[in-house]
Amino acid sequence: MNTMTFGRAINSGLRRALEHDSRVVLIGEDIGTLGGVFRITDELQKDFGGHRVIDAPLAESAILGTAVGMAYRGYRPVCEIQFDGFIYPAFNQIVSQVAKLHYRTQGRVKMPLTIRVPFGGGIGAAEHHSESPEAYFLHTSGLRVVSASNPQDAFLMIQQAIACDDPVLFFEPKRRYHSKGEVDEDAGLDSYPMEQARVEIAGDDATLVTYGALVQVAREAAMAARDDGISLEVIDLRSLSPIDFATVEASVRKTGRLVVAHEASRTGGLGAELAASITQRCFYYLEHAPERIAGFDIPYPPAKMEHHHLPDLDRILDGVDRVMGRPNSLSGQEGN
Amino acid sequence: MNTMTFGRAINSGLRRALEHDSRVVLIGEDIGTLGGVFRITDELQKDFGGHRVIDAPLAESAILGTAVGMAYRGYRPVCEIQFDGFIYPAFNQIVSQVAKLHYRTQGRVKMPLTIRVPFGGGIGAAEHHSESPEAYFLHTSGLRVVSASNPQDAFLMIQQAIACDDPVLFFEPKRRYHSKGEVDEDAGLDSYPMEQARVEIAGDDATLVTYGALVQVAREAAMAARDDGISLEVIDLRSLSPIDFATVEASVRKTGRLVVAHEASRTGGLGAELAASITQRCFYYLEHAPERIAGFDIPYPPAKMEHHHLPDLDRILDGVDRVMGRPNSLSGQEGN
Amino acid sequence: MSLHGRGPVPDENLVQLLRPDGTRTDGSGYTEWLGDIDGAALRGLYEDMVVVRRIDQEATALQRQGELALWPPLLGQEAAQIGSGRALRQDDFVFSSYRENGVAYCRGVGYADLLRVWRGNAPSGWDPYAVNMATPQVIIGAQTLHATGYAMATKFDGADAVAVAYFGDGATSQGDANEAMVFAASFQAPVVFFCQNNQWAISEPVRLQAQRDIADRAPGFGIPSVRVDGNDVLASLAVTRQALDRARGGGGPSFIEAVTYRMGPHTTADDPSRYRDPNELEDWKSRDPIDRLARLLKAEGLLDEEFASQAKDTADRAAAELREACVTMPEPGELDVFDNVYATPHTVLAEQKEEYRRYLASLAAAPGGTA
Amino acid sequence: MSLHGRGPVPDENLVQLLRPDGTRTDGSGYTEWLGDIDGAALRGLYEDMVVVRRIDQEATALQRQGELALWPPLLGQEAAQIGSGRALRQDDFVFSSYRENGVAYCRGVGYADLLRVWRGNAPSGWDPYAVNMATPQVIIGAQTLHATGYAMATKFDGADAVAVAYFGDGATSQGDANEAMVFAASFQAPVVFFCQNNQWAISEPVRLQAQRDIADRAPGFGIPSVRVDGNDVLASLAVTRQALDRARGGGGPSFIEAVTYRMGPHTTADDPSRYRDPNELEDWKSRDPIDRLARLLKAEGLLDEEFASQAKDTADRAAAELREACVTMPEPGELDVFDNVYATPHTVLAEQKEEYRRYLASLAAAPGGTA
Ligand SMILES: Cc1ncc(C[n+]2csc(CCOP(=O)(O)OP(=O)(O)O)c2C)c(N)n1
Ligand SMILES: Cc1ncc(C[n+]2csc(CCOP(=O)(O)OP(=O)(O)O)c2C)c(N)n1
Ligand SMILES: [Mg+2]
Ligand SMILES: [Mg+2]
Repeated sequence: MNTMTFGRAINSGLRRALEHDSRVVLIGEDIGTLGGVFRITDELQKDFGGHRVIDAPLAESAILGTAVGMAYRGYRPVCEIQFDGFIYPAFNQIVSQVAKLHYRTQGRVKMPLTIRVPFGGGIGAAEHHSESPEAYFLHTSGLRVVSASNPQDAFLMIQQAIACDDPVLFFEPKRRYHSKGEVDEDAGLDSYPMEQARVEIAGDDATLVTYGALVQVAREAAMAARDDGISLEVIDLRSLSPIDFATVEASVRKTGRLVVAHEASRTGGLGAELAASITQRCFYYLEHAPERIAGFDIPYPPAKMEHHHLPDLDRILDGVDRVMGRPNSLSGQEGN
Repeated sequence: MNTMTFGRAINSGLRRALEHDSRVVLIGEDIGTLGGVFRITDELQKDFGGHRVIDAPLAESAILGTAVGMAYRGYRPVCEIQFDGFIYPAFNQIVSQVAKLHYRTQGRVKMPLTIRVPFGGGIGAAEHHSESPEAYFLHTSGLRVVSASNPQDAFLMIQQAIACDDPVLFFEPKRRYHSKGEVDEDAGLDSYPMEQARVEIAGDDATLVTYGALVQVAREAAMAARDDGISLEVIDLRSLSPIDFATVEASVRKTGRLVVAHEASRTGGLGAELAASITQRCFYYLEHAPERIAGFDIPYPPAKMEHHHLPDLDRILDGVDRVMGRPNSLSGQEGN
Repeated sequence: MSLHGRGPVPDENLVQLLRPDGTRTDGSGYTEWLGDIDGAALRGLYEDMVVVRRIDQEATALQRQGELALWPPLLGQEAAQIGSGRALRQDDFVFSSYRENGVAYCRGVGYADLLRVWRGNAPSGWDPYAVNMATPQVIIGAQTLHATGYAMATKFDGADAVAVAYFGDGATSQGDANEAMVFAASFQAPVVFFCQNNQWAISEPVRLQAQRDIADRAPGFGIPSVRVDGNDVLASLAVTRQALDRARGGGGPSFIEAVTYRMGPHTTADDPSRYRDPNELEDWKSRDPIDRLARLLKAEGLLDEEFASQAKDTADRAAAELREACVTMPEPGELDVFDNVYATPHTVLAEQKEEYRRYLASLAAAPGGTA
Repeated sequence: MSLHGRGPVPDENLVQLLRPDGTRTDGSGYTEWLGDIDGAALRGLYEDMVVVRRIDQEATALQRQGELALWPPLLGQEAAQIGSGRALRQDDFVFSSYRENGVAYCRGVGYADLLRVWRGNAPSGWDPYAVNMATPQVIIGAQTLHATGYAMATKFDGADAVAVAYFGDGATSQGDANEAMVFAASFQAPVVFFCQNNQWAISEPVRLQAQRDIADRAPGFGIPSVRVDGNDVLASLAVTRQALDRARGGGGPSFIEAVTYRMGPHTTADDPSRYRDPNELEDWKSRDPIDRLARLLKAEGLLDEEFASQAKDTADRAAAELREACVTMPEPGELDVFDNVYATPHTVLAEQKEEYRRYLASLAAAPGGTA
């Protein structure tokens, strides 16, 4: 066990993947000499060379498109998108090529690409640097989408994503890059499957599901709720596509109540899918309609306003109050 | 009243818009001399000139990006995307520019763009020619998304979209281009708001919501269900963003049951949003969990297999049986 | 108001080894690439062109008869495709658009495989690794990046194979095609960009996409380019060989503009009479790529009646096989839509498949059920 | 293995009117564009550069002090920005990236407006129509298309205003920047592409993006281009005037590569010592754009102590105003996030706003509530 930051854990996972398989190549903007704007690829070019860790010209469509070509030749490219908001120039290659080539070629051509995307807000950044575009990709058949919430998962899941024969969007909650945690670097890739959700905290009264940066907030919410006499079960979804419904279902059958939280805008976000699916799967167990605590249906706001957009502890607790039928912001009398 | 095809109705609506406002310009691939691959812009270049109806070089990002520039100068561009699957090269301009510019500029720059997208399957087309990408756009704040299902709506809604000061994605169900209907060309733009859903058929037992090409199938389903003793209320959503929840809510409060159908893949589709929102809004009225009848989570399949992907009459009726608690494909004994 | 410039001129600055009248030019340095092209080889090229034209016509007919959903004819582009296609080595890898059925023929793609996707029976036709050619790309320009990435990987491997990207004049307007040149130049990737400028992108003339010769674009990216008479099979062969050789030798990417003409519609769904002056087609008929080589063969005594009828027979046999392969193609199974979406098991999709299986079963069991 | 080529060479083929030592060149035909640039005008350009450098430094300091979230310094690029910015007519319209604060200064953007977005107080700083300049574009390359579309519309209007797109060397790799050239050429749009090649795109040297001079790219699209010494304010002014004049006269688009150097970090969040040889910076210091003009002014007796201290005072005053504007900027309101998402009422968003208002109210009402 080593204590390391989330960012360092990804770095270490990438290093393992580069060591383990000579077909793994990293490609992205500023990932070489600089080691990435977040230093996630720090030292990797120095140690593995410029053709394993490739500084690409400034063009995301080409980063993905050339990665597709490399995959055709048996490589396992790991593309870095510098910030969430810069993935859109590559959308065409991702949706029409990366996601579809295995299907198109009837399984003959594999697309074991990993697309690393630092995502989410809360860091006071400029426009396009705080987005949560995961819903676009979980609606895209042929892709897998995951997000780690802690260093141990980050270390393993990045390796699992790279080892996976399907394309994987790997969403990194950038505001957790500096969070520290214990990492067992000897843990095997099969120690916990990438597609499996994890019950972070067991509880009985309501199920709180989230992923990425909000997992930590959800844990805090569980503590706060406990003080209030509510026993929350917190689930880190980890895999957003496919969603591990079995784990969420089991929880909701027990608690009868679901709150799902994410930073992405509410309409058409992952919360919609989770709420709809769980309602369908557990209708007769539900004591209350699932509640979604999400970013609003607005472009990501400027730094000084982002706390009015991002779900935080209080907003999540308000959602818990709603599903518990306790006084909440929408029930009864207003404050002033 | 004139009888005309769906395609002709859009053509007529575009003509009106071109006549009515000299700032309206059409831009797209093959829309000039050819009149578009579906002839939707037939004769318009001849009648309005090459600078009102512009054949663009083959580059969707540029079509949208130059339209943004034109909007900066006060124009109201109407961009044609030749087929649904070709909108992705323009995704970056749509999501990061078109959708955000009004917000970014604090309302100083308007983006009254209309983006016409022939969408959906059922025409035996090649890859990328049958997609239903609407969910990507309804998750994108700053955009409006609509879809007409009949010639009268097409005629009015295209004009409303062009007249709207917000950017509008206008999804045209391409397999209905040749369907005929009555069109009152004297109807005013305010005769039925673009954002309002329409109860197509009133009913009491279950609410069936859809849009675009499936509205016709939904009407057929209502007939078939009636023969079976089920009274279906059919709602044509028309506006996918914002969704007219008031209309759907009123219906579900009455029927207690919701089926939503669309061609797009199920996971993360509009059905998820509708099911989640209606569950939240009408939980205590619901007799059954909302059911989604949607395309599967697969890339759009080849022509000879598309009928195994597209929701059709029987699949919709099976969904109705499910919410009605009647024997259905998932209940009890299998066929063989 | 005239919106557009004059556009490039088809006839200028062309590498041409064979004139439209079938006489040879001095070759301006390119004949050295054709040292091995003897009479038999010339006949081979002729037969190739005759066969792919015949296949193309048969496929068009199959579409008209309802056996294919769509077909993108290559009529008029035989020389560009056979000339370049025959220049390739087996271990080179082709990334093409939808129109390169002549190239596919050179790669050894079978007839059923050629039609599978256009009949709507499968999402694509063949195993790319069996013939070293990706299946057709419909998204304009996308494959130029795939070829570039493949070439980069080839270079990582230290192999001397070359990736070849085929695309049209219209594709040059797409960001992807330009980014491909940036990456190819930056990484000195062994890739050949082969642009068939057939003068049209559906209804749009090339002057909408380019104000100068398309070949003039590449040098600005640091990529040497050549403009070749794409209706001249010998010139197409020679320039492609030169570009491949440069790439193999570590000389990096090349760009070829093959000036040719789409004599047919864009696809069988298109009606060019709506936008194209019929005289233009007549003009280009005089530059027909097959007639041109036939004239040379005749002049050199290589096109006797025996060979002519042999070529025709081969073509007719190919057409018959193509038709047979088409009409006897097995139909897809009812659960095939779920296959190969993922390479590894996917819980949600597996559930959907199972539900659909049960649904089909319930339909079949229902009174009057048919599934 | 060397992955990349040699890349372009900064010093070659430059239009230069002022040498680094402050002496004038013969101007190779460009001096005709500067007929009106007398002593007062030279002093004006000098003062502009001094002021924008001072503003830039103050903004950097404000960021270091926590008053700004981020700042993208223009240090070293003053001549390119002032030279081109002062060439513009009021009714021309600028579409820039995030680094063109010198151009914004020329357009008359106020200090608070310059900082608003970098302080995180608003999604952008100013009213584009008040100064005929769009607010900064962060998505690399996107604005090149906006400029092109604006120019097309200008042409539809029959106006003789010109759109100018500012972007960096890195941006030339993006599809959008290349598509912009295709469209600009095809529609002969009155747009000037002004590329500041400051040698770096964050940590990536220009040789990763381009194997030849960036200016060499445009002619292949049919767009005339010029490579100018971007640290020479006179040359930058002259070539921009020429390009604007061409566009106004119906001559279509032009491309300018201004060769300059980003002397500071990419942004205040960047640490160039990780990737850049310090000697390179030293080299470029000798080509400093302000020193260069100062030498000319001195030689021509225009930089006496009075004017020097006047320029310094103006700059200091600007810096003080900038700081004042920064620290006194009103904070956004708690429901402002919902404003201007749409131009017309939106039911779902209105509902979310109302819910959030109630939520804030409930927080405030709660024991210990603060909102
Ligand atoms: C991204 C994208 N946009 C639009 C289309 C529709 N489309 C199919 S072929 C074509 C014209 C292509 O012209 P060109 O590149 O010259 O190739 P050609 O068909 O002449 O061989 C167009 C616009 C497409 N397939 N992909
Ligand atoms: C589409 C996109 N990809 C990546 C980025 C991240 N990024 C911001 S600035 C920059 C470098 C830009 O370099 P250049 O165009 O030379 O402009 P400069 O910063 O030197 O002025 C990058 C990669 C971005 N903003 N947008
Ligand atoms: Mg063409
Ligand atoms: Mg730069």
